[in-house]
Amino acid sequence: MSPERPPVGERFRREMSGGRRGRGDAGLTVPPAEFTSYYGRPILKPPVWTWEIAAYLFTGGLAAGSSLLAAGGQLTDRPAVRRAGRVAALAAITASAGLLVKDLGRPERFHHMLRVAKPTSPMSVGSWILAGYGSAAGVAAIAEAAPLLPERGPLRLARRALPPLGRAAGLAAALTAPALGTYTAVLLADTAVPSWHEAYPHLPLVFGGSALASGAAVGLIAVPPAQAGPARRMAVAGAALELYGAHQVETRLGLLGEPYRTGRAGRLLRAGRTLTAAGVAGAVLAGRNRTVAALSGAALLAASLATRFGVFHAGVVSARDPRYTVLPQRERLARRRAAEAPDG
Amino acid sequence: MAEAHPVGFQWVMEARKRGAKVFHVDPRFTRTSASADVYLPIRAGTDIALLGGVINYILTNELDFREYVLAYTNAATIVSEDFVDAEDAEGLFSGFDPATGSYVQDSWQYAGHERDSGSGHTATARETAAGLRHESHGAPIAGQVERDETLQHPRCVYQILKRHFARYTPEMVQRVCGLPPEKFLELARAWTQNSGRERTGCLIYSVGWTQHSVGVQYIRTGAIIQLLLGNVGRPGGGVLALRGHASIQGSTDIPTLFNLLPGYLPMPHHAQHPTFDDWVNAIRHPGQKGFWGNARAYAASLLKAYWGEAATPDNDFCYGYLPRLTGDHGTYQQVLDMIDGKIRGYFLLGQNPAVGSAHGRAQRLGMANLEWLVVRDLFMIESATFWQRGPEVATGEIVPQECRTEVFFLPAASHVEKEGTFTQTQRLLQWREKAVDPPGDARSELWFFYHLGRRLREKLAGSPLPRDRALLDLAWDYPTHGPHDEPDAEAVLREINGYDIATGRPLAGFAEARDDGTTAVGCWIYAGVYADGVNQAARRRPGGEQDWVAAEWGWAWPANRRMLYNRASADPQGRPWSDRKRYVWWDESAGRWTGHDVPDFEVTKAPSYRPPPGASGPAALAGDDPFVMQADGKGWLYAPSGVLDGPLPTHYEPAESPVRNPLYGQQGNPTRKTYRHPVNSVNPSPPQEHSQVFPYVFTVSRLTEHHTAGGMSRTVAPLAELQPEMFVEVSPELATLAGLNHLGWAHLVSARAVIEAKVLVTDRLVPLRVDGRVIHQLWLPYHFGFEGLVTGDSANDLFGITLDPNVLIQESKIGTCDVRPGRRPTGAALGELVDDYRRRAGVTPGAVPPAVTPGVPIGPPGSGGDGEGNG
Amino acid sequence: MVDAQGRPGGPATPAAPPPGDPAAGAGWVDAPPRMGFFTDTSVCIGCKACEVACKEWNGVPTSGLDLLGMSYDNTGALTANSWRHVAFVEQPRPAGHRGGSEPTEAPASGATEFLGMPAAGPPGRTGTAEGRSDFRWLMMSDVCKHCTQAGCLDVCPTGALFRTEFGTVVVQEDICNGCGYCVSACPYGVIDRRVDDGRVWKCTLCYDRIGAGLTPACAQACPTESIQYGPLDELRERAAARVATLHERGTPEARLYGHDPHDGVGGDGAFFLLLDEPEVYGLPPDPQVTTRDLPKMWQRAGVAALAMAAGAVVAFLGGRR
Amino acid sequence: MGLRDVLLGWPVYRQLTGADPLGRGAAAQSARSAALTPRTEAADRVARSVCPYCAVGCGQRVFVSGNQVTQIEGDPDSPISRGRLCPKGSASKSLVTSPLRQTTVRYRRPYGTEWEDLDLDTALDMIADRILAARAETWEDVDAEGRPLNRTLGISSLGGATLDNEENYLIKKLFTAMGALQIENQARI
Repeated sequence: MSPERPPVGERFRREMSGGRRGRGDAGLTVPPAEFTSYYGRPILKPPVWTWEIAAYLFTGGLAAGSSLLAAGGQLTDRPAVRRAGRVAALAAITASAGLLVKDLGRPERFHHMLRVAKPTSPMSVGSWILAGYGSAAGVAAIAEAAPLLPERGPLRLARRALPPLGRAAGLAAALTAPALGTYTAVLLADTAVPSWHEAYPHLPLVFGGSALASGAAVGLIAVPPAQAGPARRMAVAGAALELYGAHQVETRLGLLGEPYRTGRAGRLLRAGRTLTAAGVAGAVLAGRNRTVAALSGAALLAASLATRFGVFHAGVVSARDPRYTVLPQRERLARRRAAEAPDG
Repeated sequence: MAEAHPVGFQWVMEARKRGAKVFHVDPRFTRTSASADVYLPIRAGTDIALLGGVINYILTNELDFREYVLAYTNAATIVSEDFVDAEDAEGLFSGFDPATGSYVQDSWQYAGHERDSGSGHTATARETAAGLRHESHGAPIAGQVERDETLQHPRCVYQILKRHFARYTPEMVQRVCGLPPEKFLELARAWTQNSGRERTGCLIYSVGWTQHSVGVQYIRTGAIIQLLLGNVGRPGGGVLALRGHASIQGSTDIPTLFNLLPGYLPMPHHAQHPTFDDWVNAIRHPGQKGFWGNARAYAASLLKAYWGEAATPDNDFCYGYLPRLTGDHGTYQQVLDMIDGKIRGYFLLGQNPAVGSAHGRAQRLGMANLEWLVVRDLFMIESATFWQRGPEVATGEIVPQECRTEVFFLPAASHVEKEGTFTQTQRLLQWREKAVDPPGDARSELWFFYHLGRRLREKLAGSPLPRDRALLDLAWDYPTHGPHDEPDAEAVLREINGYDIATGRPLAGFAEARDDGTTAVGCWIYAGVYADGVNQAARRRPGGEQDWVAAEWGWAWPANRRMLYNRASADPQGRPWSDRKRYVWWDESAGRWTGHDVPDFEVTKAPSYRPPPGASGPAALAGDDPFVMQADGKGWLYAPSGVLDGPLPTHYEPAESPVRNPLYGQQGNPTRKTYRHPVNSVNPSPPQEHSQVFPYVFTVSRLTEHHTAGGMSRTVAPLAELQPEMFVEVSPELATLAGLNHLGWAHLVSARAVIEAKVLVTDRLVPLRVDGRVIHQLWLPYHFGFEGLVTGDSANDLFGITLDPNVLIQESKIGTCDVRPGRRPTGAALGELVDDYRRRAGVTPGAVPPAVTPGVPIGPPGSGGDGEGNG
Repeated sequence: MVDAQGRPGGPATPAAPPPGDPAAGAGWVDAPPRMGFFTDTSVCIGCKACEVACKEWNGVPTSGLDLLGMSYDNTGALTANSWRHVAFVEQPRPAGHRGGSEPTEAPASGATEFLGMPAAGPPGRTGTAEGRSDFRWLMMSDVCKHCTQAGCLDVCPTGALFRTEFGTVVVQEDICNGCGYCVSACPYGVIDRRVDDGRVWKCTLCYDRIGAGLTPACAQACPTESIQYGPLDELRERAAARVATLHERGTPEARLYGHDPHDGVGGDGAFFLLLDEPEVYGLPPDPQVTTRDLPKMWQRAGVAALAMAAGAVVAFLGGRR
Repeated sequence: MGLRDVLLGWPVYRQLTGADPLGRGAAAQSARSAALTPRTEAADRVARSVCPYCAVGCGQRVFVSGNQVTQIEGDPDSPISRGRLCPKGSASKSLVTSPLRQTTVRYRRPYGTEWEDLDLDTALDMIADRILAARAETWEDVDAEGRPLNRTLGISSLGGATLDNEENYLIKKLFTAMGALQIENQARI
């Protein structure tokens, strides 16, 4: 017996508070069939992931966006942009690693992630991406420290070798960044969580856009407005992708879009949208003002954070209420049976 | 059965797979109901009305298995013309003695045997729970009787039976039990259609039948049906008792019971059995048929096993050493005596009366008023900690600093830490091997009692007192082994089996027991378990390597016979009734009985054998008398003797019932055993006033997940979590009526106690419409107490003490109560609540409702009897 | 609509191992026959011997002491601490699911019905013994399904979850690092993380026992053979025969669940005979392994990644300096 | 363990070189999993026993390592139970190995408020003394009419239905010899 463990019923009652005697979604084209659940209990296990994973969705995206920003700066010779991007990327990816390890049930076994390489597991793929990207982003960021190294002595060589290494690493990071920024959408979608899984065509856009926007935000905040033109444009592009994707998620999933529109997830996603709009507007209209630019950047970061948490919570809600499991599956069954019927 | 004996239930499921139809009768829909074909919700305490309805259905439609009934039962026997049936006297049979509340049975006898029956007045029989003796054999009566083979004689058993149950119609069953007639008829039809030459049906019961003030008669009613349908002594038939403890059968065979000695020999009574001869002659009826006729050999051999060399024919085998009964010394009498300060010391051996016995408060108050208490158990049970943590400590009725009881808790060895035999529910003895040593101070009972006896004898050595002779002369030298000097269980089993004293050869069977002091037999019905010096109970030939009777797995008493009275599986001529129901039959060419089982018959006695005039004992059994332990060789539809509350079962309402008996003026069993003691109150029942103060019926039983008083399940984590809290099941209608909420609290009140429980509202309980009224029934598990991993109030606290007259088993399957939402009061307020209910119900503590319902005429008790109860 | 890419369940995607022989698809050469459970709920008596026998053998800790009020179910669900779970469903009516065409006394709303739960009122509906004569008490011992296409196994990043030579799906307690991915990937809600341990746990089909030719603890204990263990092919035949028998004997509602190799998970290694719709027992009506859509997910992610890269390129090249 | 062994033991290497390229089966199996055997196979001995709960009498096999019960399960040979057990029978190992079991003598003196420890031998001796005292104080030789009684009503006992026949036999024999007849068990209840 372990007294510190909450009694089993506590757990269920908590989970059941998500479920309720609700009506079916009015937006459904077919009236929902009545069904009997098992005491309103969830059929699925709600994700055991906690806030760390939602936060990682943000930091991973931030890292990816930042690396793209840095590479752009590197290639278009905007050192401030490059520097900000590289540093932000390293910070974000370090935070990501910390969050991921912290969320493990057995953190000391984090290295088991590289025990196998499984294409069927987005988390395995992600781990290898993370390993590759992380090394590159790390080297790129460290290269920014080259000017600080002494011009004489044993570190002299490093001072000289780092910038080209950093350039290569920066490009490598940028090449893997889009994968890092979007694989997390697959990570969520490749589950039995109804609202995540059904959103798989759209979630990558949301996450990619959000990553881009948060990278742009780094530029808005850390780069003098004179060099921040690309960041502003990146913000627009990211926001567009994100808002389009989110719109699809909320409107194309039928009943399973409901968790994205209601409750905490709905509030977070609405807040994300508002902040995105505000951030983009600020950046585009008054981005040459350093303060406004920084505020816009902050808004975009907050928007990305809110969006990630919103998506995360929507999935949890959909897993907790048996309606979201049963009704779409019943409809799928009905369609299949209709298709199999002799008269077609 | 699925609920309390799941592994046994596999055989019911097996039968269902082969097309058997299963009916389940229970006040509440259980796991058994869920697996049955038909479920019949019944008002608790009305089974005799239901079964009586089936008897009426059989007799009215002449659906009995006539050939079987005529040959093997006493249907044709003529009963005394003095007999007056309960049907003709408002529910009382002839011979009722209001002074003792018991019957004089002379008028119940077979015609011509009214005076020599030897049964007579039953007041003493009731006090000594004499009915228990008949577990192995019938009551003593004369063997030769008058018969009418046409069954037309108005006083033949068949006609009496028919008249007795004539009013138990489907409509009456509905009025009494609350069962719709079509459901009843479905049962009656299926039962009768599934019986006869080609088919058999079986009847299974458990303490849902025994724990009633009319419990023995429930089983009698079932037995009458099975005899009428030819379902006794045949494969797939029978009246099967599911017992609830690993060796509860064994503890009756080798009794730790006040009124019995091993093998169902009665404990002697001071007035009835002053001498050895008186005792033996009272056990068997002179001139009776059957094997019980050899009782003298069993008795003498037991005393030889007890007192060894000191027991000689000259001193009546130390018969004088046996303590004598003077009346009721049963467990409930003991508890009341404890409260009254009459008992000094109490041993509890793997039993937890503070939770498991009726009227828990009385149990705990009794234990708090001892000088010393020895508790031997695996766990710290409620009966060991009542002085510290019991509910009476909370109410201030027991104050630890003022409670004088000295308590010894001695840890016991578990079933894997000792070797020995259990006797399971079908009389099968199975030997257990020891797996490990018991931990710490834990010891077996064998160790404890052997060494306690050794020490007592050491302390008394040289004592000149006559009272100490029985201890000092006791044969008490068992070999021991191991570091703790554990007695050798196999040596004890050998003594139980019995042996020839001169040679030490273990007896092969009870037929070898002698009454001349040359054999010692610890329990005659177990003779043969150590035949050939081999522990037959340890046999474990795999079931898959044997036929379906599996005679080489363990050992069943008597004589390794797996089915009793199996001579009845063949027709009077010894041929199987049908090919698909063949079991034991007469092999003409070999001149012996043969079959799948050990024949329950003298193996070379031909079906055509007829006893010479004047024969007695086994020799008096004819070749077609299959009931070899019955005094007339017949199955008893009508019991002229041996059952104290009537020769035929009769529906009486439980001691506490919200319903007036629809069948008779007599409300309850007139012979039920009651106790006038201030601690014991009985809720009023109609026609008494104020019965509506306790408007609901409650019943208790087991859950699959727990065991009895919880000592072996509430202490075990993987079981405790499966049913983690005390609860009460109520129907949605009652929940609405009483304002109860699902998973909310409720408390239940009787004239004895108030307990609380969580509410489970469930459709598995239904209100029943009975005689124009709606009766609500509640159900509670009785497993909970205040110790262990999971705790709760004890359901048995609600019950009072009223007993069945035959075996002194308490009525703890039904009582009346009130139920209220919310938790019960605590402290002094708790007692006040119960007091208030008693006041409103007009209950005076210690007062007992009249045995005979006012207005019911009482005929003359008749003559005879032992007279003792008349004083 | 709900499933924009909705398609009738067809054969497994080519990338998946051949149905029915998952062990061979997982690198086992000369694997023994695939072993599984057939749980026949029509003979389940709800005794919970399976729950206890499993715990005793596998050393599974208790789930906690809490009266749930879900009939006699006080463990609630399959969890890390209950690898067998007996569901109890008290039904005052014969069937749980009603199509729109059937006449029904119940309101036709999309309501989640709380059996026996403290909801708007007590669950009684009819009020008399007669009205409840069609009462049923369903019991069902649930367990990990050991899917042919197991989502948990597919997504496990450490290889802690693996396919054994018997075709079963087992968590290796020495490998699992508690990432929790499998928990969300299971379409049945089976696998679960143990709170004070951090790793995930579920039925192993007694991998240690069956390796030695023994029967899994739950099946060995089951008093009524509700839980049957054996080669999956044999079990499927037995189950089909049992359904036919039940249909003959007037139980038309008997149906198999998880037996079909062409269902969304390629068939279950542990399948069931049910007497009502799956969701009544807390089972999903049409589970699909999530990785079935994985190729399309990567495709969409690729598109998004390209869009992302393009966005960045445009941002830097598309504007004035 | 050399680098070579580490590499060979690395599932990714096995994925690349073996029949399980996706790392879902053979390649992912750990050394521990590969070496698993049921603990019953390692038992020193197996005692054939009978379930201690109800009276169906199901066969049990008790597996022992050292002096420790490691598993109790149904005995497939039993024609009664065919290897099956109910939840209670299945919990037998937890019953006999329960940490809640009392394994030492506990003593509560008259008017005491707490349990105390007591030596088993002393306890046995004290109980014997109390029996003799109770017997002496409550002994009845004869009834009012001089007929023998030979008994004490000062001592009671309850229990036996969970005990062995051999134990019940000794209990009844000893109590009867000491003149104590108020002996009862669950069969009365």
